[in-house]
Amino acid sequence: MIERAIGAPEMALVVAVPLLAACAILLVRRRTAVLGMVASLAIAALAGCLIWRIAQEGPQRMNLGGWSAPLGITLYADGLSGWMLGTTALIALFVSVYGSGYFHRNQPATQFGGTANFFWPLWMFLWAALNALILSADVFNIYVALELLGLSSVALVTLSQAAPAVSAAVRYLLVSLIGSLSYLMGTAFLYAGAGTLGFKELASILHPESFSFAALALMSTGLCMKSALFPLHFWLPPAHENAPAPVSAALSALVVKASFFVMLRLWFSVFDRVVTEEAAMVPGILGAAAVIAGSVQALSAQRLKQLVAYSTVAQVGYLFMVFPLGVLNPSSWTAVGGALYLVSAHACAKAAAFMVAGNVLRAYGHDRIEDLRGVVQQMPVSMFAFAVAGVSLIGLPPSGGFIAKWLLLTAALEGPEWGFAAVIVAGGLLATAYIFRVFSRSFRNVTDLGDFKKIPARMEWSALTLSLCSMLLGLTATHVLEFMQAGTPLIRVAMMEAGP
Amino acid sequence: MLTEIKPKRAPSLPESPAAGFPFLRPAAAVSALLLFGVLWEAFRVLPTPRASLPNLVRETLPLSGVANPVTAVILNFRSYDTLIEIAVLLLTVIGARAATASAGARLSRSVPEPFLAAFFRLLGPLIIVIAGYLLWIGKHAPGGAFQAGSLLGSAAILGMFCTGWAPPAESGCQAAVLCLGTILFCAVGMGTYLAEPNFLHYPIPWAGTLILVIETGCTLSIAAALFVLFTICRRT
Amino acid sequence: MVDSPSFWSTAFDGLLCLMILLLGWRVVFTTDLFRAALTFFVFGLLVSLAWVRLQAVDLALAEAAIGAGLTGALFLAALSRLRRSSMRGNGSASAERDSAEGESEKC
Amino acid sequence: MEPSDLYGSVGIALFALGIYGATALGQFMRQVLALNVAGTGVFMFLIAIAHRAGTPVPDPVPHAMVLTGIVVAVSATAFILVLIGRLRDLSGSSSAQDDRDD
Repeated sequence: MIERAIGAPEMALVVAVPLLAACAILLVRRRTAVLGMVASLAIAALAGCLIWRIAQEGPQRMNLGGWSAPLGITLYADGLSGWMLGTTALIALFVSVYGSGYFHRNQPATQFGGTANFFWPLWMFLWAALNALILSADVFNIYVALELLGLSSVALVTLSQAAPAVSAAVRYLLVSLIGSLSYLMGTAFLYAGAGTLGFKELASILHPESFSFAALALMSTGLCMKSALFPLHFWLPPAHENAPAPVSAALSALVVKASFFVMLRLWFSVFDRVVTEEAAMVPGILGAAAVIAGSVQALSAQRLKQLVAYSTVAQVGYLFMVFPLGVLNPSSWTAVGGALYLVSAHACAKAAAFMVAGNVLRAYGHDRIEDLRGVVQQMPVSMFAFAVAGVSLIGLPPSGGFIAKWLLLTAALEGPEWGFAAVIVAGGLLATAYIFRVFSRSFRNVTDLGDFKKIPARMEWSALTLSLCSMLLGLTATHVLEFMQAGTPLIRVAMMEAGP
Repeated sequence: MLTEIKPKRAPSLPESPAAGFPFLRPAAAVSALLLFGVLWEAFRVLPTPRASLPNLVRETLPLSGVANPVTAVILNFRSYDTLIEIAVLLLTVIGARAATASAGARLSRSVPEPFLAAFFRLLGPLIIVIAGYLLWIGKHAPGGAFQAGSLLGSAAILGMFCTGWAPPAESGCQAAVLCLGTILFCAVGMGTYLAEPNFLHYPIPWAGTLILVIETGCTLSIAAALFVLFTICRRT
Repeated sequence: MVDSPSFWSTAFDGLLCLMILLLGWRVVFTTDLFRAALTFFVFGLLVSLAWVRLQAVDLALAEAAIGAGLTGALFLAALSRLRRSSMRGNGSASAERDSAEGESEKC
Repeated sequence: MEPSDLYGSVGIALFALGIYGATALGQFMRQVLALNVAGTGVFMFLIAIAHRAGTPVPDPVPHAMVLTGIVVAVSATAFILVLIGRLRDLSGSSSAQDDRDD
């Protein structure tokens, strides 16, 4: 397919509109939820337009300011970015709906002494950062977008105003800043050796040389810190656990994935000729360790939100297995397709799970797993949503999680690294155990029901819709995988198709 | 696992990583040394760069509307970076405000000294003139929005100490100045679609003017943001 | 671009680099936060001098104003604020909150 | 030795030093200071790269990156200092940390 010289205007608008919306909300300061919802719909519509264009016209490239790549910044959208953008829009839209209930002025405000008004502008900044990160094809621009993403996530975590949340936020910010600096140093080395910052130019220049290895290591370390890969994951559970529920949903579903997506882009396009099989084993093995360690910690979690947060650590581990699987089978699309599928399926399921945890916390004032008896009787919609999300997290058919794990498993069995297949299976069993731990408590029938506060219906229904989306993803796999390959994002696959 | 070793009484208060990991310091020291060694070696054998991009910037400079190459890169060739950066600055102000919203804190006024106040009355206008000059000269020579903005911000901080003046905690006017840079940038970016087919694509005859407009907005926003961040940091 | 670096300019560069490294070391390893913040201020000024040597005058200006001046001022403001708050906090401290105090000591 | 080589090495050294401080030190304030040292190291490295480019005037692109980086660094520093101050207030004042546990 031929790229259009002038990219779709939506590519810049999905970043500019949320920024303008944030400013508008700050300036108007009244009816913030209405403004926020209108803006959310507009951004989601723009993302939809862009995806439609990618499907119709092929990949889009925009030279910002009219300057082409070595001089200016390029935005690039192919099937992979379109898929990420769509996932982001879907989750973000429901987070907005959920947030409008969660931060509603009729809700108990004591927990958020007057900070509810700050949710919308910060949330708009976060969305802008996600879109900017997904579309950028310039290594330094990604650094700036990463900073916007990290700072807005931390600011959103502090909205719950309690000491544990602020303490987790400080730690999160420190890790995030160390990660960004590491990434920036990598960018500096890349520029020093290659003299350009654009993805396309870098991909044609870089060869296995010491500076490109240094850049790869620095940038990957920074991005792994931000997506909480196993030994660097210690900041994630406290931050995601103590944040307000809509924020936890967005952080777990989207923010962690955005830096993973950048790393995927770097490894399979920019550094494609630099990465070696040995190098690719490092994130793969750490990912495998994360699957086991995160699941075990989820098993011993005391509270529902904690459990869901540790489950994120495990699910991120699956994503990082794509690096060895993708590098070892260069001709195969299976591993990358599976990872991207897992990004979306997990995003829907995890956002739903965090929303349910937030509902429980809001309704009962606590989310201790041991004391969840009878929840099903009082919150059937929420618990059904959790059940559906759980099926996808475990990876049972016909969920999206099943397709994703099936693709990853196939990729693992194709190559010599069957050990990863064993980890994928073991992770699924552990996930079954920790999901059923919740059910064994909450489905118990009791007569003396605890204190129960009614919560807005939209908080329950947005969780249910998202969990059903994760199930729906299991039914549309062929179309999705076809769409993702628009523009053949992987250089290796492109080369294979073009012949030796 | 590390994060699981928590005191029983306050389980949601996470431990500092250093506390749960006794051999952190030696490990960090070794990895820092390793980091330095590897990076230094990579730097030592760095290939001689092909100086194509600096030449490209020099050749394209006449089309950018300004004569200072750094300003041209920041506000024309790579203006999108700067747009996001201004948004980052605005974001940190909002974030800092959100984090302290329920604190019920107020700024402790410093007692004004007559001598300092008189001194500032002399110095203040001078700084404003210098900042304006820096902003203007940025087109041709070292200087520009960032230097001017930080100078203005420092002047406001100095003024706060010298005259005892305290800004209102939150006002619509302040919010407007803070948002000005981001709004102008986005508006110009979208407005250029009227003439050219790309975001932030300035028509060449207008480039100089548009850059100056954006720079002025950014200067004010940067100054306001730095000043507000400082006051929040100082608040008790 | 540099016309055969003379002995004196090389010596100046070397000395400046040594001082920057020394001050950087002091910033990281000084336990007294107040002194560390002051050291950071001087460190920033020396760094901006180094950037003048590297023909980056506008960046030296920005570093002196933002990197050294404003960041240093921010640290000093935050430190004085922490001291005030710890003075207030100690008045009402109780044995119940030992772990919380331990946490706040680490700030 | 060219000045750019010298200052570039100093930049790398400051980066490594700052990363050590930011990961190994136990106090938040000191970690933030160390982070700023690391950031300055990266900026110095970039400026050395610009000087090394082999043109009569230094390469403006790394300069633009540094200018962007400095502003981002100062705003991030201010934000984290505000958060640290807030944390001190919260954990020093009445039982804010155990409202969810009992």
